[in-house]
Amino acid sequence: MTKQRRNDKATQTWSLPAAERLELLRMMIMAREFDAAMLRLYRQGKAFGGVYSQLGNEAVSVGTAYALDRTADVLFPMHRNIGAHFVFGQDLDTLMVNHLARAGSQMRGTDGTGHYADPAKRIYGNVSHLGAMIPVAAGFALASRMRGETCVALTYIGDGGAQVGEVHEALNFAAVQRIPLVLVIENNQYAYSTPSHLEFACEKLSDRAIGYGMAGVTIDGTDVELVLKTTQDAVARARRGDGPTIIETLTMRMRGHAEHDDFSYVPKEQLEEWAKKDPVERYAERLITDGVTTAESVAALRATTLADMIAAIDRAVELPWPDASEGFRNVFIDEVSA
Amino acid sequence: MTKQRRNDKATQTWSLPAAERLELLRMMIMAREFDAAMLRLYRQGKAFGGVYSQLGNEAVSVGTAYALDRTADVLFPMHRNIGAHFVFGQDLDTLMVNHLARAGSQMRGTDGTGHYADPAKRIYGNVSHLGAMIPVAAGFALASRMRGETCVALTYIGDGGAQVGEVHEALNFAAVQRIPLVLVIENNQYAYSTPSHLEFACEKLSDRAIGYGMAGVTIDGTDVELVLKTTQDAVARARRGDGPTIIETLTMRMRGHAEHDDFSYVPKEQLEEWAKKDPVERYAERLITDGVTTAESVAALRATTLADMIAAIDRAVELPWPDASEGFRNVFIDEVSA
Amino acid sequence: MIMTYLEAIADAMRQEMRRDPSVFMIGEDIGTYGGAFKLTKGFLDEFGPGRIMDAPISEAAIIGAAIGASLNGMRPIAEMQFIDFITNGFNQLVTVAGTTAYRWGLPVPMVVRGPSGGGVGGNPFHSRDPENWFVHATGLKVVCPAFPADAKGLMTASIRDNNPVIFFEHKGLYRKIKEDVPEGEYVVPLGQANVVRPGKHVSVICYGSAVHMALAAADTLSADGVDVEVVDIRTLVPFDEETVLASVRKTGRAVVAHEAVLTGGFGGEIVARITEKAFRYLDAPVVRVAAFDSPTPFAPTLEAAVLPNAEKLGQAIRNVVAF
Amino acid sequence: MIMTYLEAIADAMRQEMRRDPSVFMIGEDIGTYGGAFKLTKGFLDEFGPGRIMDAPISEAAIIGAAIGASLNGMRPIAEMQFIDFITNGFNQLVTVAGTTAYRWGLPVPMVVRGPSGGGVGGNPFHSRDPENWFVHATGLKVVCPAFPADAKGLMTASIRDNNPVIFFEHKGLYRKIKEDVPEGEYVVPLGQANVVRPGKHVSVICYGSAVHMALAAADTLSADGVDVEVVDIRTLVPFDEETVLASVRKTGRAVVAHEAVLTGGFGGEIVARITEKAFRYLDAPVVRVAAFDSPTPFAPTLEAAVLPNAEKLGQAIRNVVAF
Ligand SMILES: Cc1ncc(C[n+]2csc(CCOP(=O)(O)OP(=O)(O)O)c2C)c(N)n1
Ligand SMILES: Cc1ncc(C[n+]2csc(CCOP(=O)(O)OP(=O)(O)O)c2C)c(N)n1
Ligand SMILES: [Mg+2]
Ligand SMILES: [Mg+2]
Repeated sequence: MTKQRRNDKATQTWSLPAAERLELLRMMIMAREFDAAMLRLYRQGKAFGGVYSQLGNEAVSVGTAYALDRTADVLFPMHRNIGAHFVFGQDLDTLMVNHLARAGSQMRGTDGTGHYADPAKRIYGNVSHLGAMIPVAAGFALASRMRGETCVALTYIGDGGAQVGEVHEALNFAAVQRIPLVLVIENNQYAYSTPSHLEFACEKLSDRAIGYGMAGVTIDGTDVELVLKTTQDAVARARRGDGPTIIETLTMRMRGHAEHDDFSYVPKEQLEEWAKKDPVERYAERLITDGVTTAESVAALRATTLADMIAAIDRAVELPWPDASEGFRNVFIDEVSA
Repeated sequence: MTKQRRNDKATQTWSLPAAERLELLRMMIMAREFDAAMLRLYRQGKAFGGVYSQLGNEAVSVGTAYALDRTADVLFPMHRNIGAHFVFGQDLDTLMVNHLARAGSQMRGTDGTGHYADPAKRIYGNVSHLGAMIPVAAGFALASRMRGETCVALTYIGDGGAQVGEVHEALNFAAVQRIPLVLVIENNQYAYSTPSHLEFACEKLSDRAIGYGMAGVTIDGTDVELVLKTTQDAVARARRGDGPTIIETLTMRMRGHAEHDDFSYVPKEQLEEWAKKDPVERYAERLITDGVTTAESVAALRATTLADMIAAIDRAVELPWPDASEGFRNVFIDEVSA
Repeated sequence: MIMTYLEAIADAMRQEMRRDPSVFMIGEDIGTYGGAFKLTKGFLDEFGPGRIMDAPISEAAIIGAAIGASLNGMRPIAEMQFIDFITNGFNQLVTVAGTTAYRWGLPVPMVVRGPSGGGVGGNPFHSRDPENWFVHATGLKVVCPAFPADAKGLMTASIRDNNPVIFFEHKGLYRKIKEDVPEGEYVVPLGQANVVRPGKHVSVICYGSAVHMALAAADTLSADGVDVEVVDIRTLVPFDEETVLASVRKTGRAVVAHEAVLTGGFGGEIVARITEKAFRYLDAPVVRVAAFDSPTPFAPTLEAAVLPNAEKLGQAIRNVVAF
Repeated sequence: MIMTYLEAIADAMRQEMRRDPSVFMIGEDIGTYGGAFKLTKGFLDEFGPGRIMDAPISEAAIIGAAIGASLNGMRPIAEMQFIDFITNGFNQLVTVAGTTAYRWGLPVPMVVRGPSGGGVGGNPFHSRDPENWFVHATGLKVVCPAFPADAKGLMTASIRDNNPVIFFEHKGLYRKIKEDVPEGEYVVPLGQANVVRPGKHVSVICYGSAVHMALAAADTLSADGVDVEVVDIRTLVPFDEETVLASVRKTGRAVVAHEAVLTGGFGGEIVARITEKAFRYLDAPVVRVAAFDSPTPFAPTLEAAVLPNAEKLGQAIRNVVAF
């Protein structure tokens, strides 16, 4: 059950410099090729832990993060937001080492995938428990405000995860305190195998905003410029002190929940329909049509990006696992600093 | 901050037999005089545990419960819903013994106040943790449906308790499964000392219904006939299989959170304003004006009701505490019955 | 019939669902998908969506709905996709389910079940062994089977029990071990420990994955002439103190083992009961083997280091025997 | 200065808030109302609503916001109106706060605090002593003061600690005991047990309200010539094993006492450590005194029956001494 609603007005009266448009494309291609490289690793039997594709979600993770100020705002990404890490300037090798939990990972092997935190890059990863980091993101932004700084916290949740009680508590709290929080609800039609109509019965997940007294909007999540513009509006609202926003992005999860899942429960036609709206292909075509780039440049960019990804993964995967002694460290931070 | 919205249309095109109107009044007077009797007990220093007044909420607890079928539906009351117990035919002595946790209480002294369950009366009391019984009420109604029966579950939450995560999970689940559930959000302006604007930032708490895809309405909670009519609509909707409803009732908590609380944080004018809308006084006047009863009858009813309450309380409070051995029983139900 | 632990659990649930129309299941992705571990594969086809309910990602609603249904004549089985997510439904289980019999005298026949445990690269959020939280909550029965046949028999007993039961399925055992499992109705009553290996010199009191560590350690030690008795307690609540004490009184030495982190775990409870009630029989201190007090880490090097295993347990047994 | 336990806690928080602008409070009804127990009376006036935040009834949001703020340079103190309601914020504390240092190597300096314990007619939902859940969660420090001065000193240390601390304030002690509390800055480091009454014949290892039961029992027993040593462990995590073991090695006998329900409680942990590490010194079994394994009932007859008290503890001490 695809609940499709478009709102392209925003993009029509708004224009973006060519360099920025190219950058958006580049980031989306990075996100896309990251998946391709991880899939290769999975097929080689070298991946350890879940491999969560963001195929179809590139415009959301890139467009939302791009609206932030990387030096002042803060990103709390979820499991299908690798594009956001790239936008926030995460170094490829650092990302891979963290992701694959090898020696040198910021998590020292205690965890892997996108769960790492890199305070210098203003990235705080998720935990597996869906929704658990939304109150944390709210508290982070609140702390900045207490010091008179402005920091917008941007985070994500799925169409399934949005049903977790903590999401409600966090949104309500953020609305009451007018915390500069932007929650992107990535409605990709499925939560693992569960279709949206078994997750919620409302028309739009952004309608939850009404019940919190915050702004809410549902948009096509395959249009990166629309995503960017919508998020910029939400970020501006947050910065003005007008409180949080829910942005529901409509996309399709184009692969299984993780690579072990053959997603045979998804009707083929649904995938075919959404394939026509591929966010990366479409944006590339648009930039070519607009004369911002050429088919050749795009192809070249893809090839080098994929090569970079594979090289970084191969470097990371060849690193040793962290030393066993790391398992016994840091249960507590020992220094008393206050 | 009083968020007052009236919708009196319903009552205008709807009329209730005199006998039923009198019964509503009688139930509200019972609820009112129960409070008076408990307050007396408290002042005598004989109350043990919190004494939670429902002064100002009588029309809600009576009007909502009155819309149910006592033989088929189920009531999950909260701490300010004594009126609903009366509507469900709870015997005065049983109620008092349970309430005061004396020997003979259905809870055997393990708990007190309105927390008891009386399956024969189809009443399942609350636990202290706010919101915790809403998923339980939903599951109860669901079980009936699984057997092909129709049972509407009616329960309550406050303007504060509505912020608990479990409320969100339960409402969403009930909406997805179209469970015959009616949730009455008793917005009495305060949650303990916390005014509504620190609990939520939305205009109406019933607007949360939009975000679940269920029906929602906000009404004057001091008009018992309006409450009844609105709940009847919700119950009918639930029975038709059209899913749950949120009914937000606007009232004022006319006393402290419990009797230990002097509620000095509530502006005097706010109390005075709401005193004019006293649900019991106004309904009595209306019935007198409509010729359904007389001032003398009402005064007599009040006096006998209060006397009954006091007598029942006095009987209960003179009973011994349950035997200590009860503390060691029933942690588990021992019989395996399946 | 030879079955895996996973198949045995599914078998018990399938049989109980066929036998008793009041039994139903609720959880995430248990229907069309057949569960994250494919444990309920085929259930939707057989029982239909009315009895195999795919729920939203709402552990509190899942457990709460199960409580409500159980108060209204049903016998729900609520699945946590991973038992770790019980932290999101903790209040329902502990505050509501675990206190209802005591307060209301009403049965709450329901099972909350799901995969627990580490050793499979699950990360800190898919590896917990939190059983002692529920032991210490009052009013909840706590079951931790180690073998396929027990898993079937205990699941059957759990579904038929009139109290809320939390049933821990060690995910590392799901497909690791097979054994002959009685066909048809098979009940292992809750509250009976099992001496899975009789021995003379020392008792290992354990449950879940630790039983397999104990059996492996016992095999190794037998080569050195150390005869280890392994007591699988199977259910933590109710706890079969008598079988444990009888074993310790016989051997005079005990090692307590579980995969859960050491501190504050159920191992302490077992040691305390042995110390209090078999003190005169003890020839050596009772020693515990358990996970290091940390979250369960992701990288295999770290995970192997912090979790207990047969070697660490074997060493502890040697020390106790040598005392 | 003579202070109640409640005043001492307030004093520590007030001083830390004056000293360090990164300390703030969040909770329900803590501002205008001054808290359900009036513990934060006057705080709103002194520190303003920016630092004394009245939150919606959302324990998960309260704890989660505290975690986020602590990751961003603040030192939040989150109040649970009653510690029982932690079950609603359990996931935040256990899954997020308790694992962050391990995963990210980042400090999470925050305190979750609130009234715990029974004996005051609180009912099953306002009386829990759930400290061992958090001991067994990893990554959380667990503090249970018994005296006003300790409450102040341990609260100061908790606020300054770089780890998440859960601070149990026994509500029965809030106004029951007064003592001289050091004025100004006063720190009792976490992880140091305290021998509150030296004695020769038997050690009572305890914390929180049980310390007062132990002292009363010791007074009674001293009339009979039994000289009881009382060790108040004060913090469960970190646990001062050395002081406990030294006491038991000296007396050769131990009774472990807490108000929390017996089974699965921290008492088992203490017994296990004593048994493992002071076995050769033990002249008698270590015995536990704790609440009966039930919810805490409401009626005074029942509550008094299920909770431990000085008499029950005294009898257990006599038994151990007579062994
Ligand atoms: C609280 C909680 N319950 C269950 C899970 C198991 N789980 C992990 S991902 C997932 C599906 C998530 O779906 P959605 O939120 O729509 O995000 P998507 O994967 O589609 O991006 C589930 C059920 C979890 N991680 N946390
Ligand atoms: C989960 C939870 N948190 C905190 C409390 C403490 N508490 C009891 S009643 C109350 C205020 C309730 O306000 P509201 O929901 O508006 O109901 P009202 O009393 O106004 O009818 C609070 C905070 C609780 N019982 N449960
Ligand atoms: Mg999804
Ligand atoms: Mg209220």
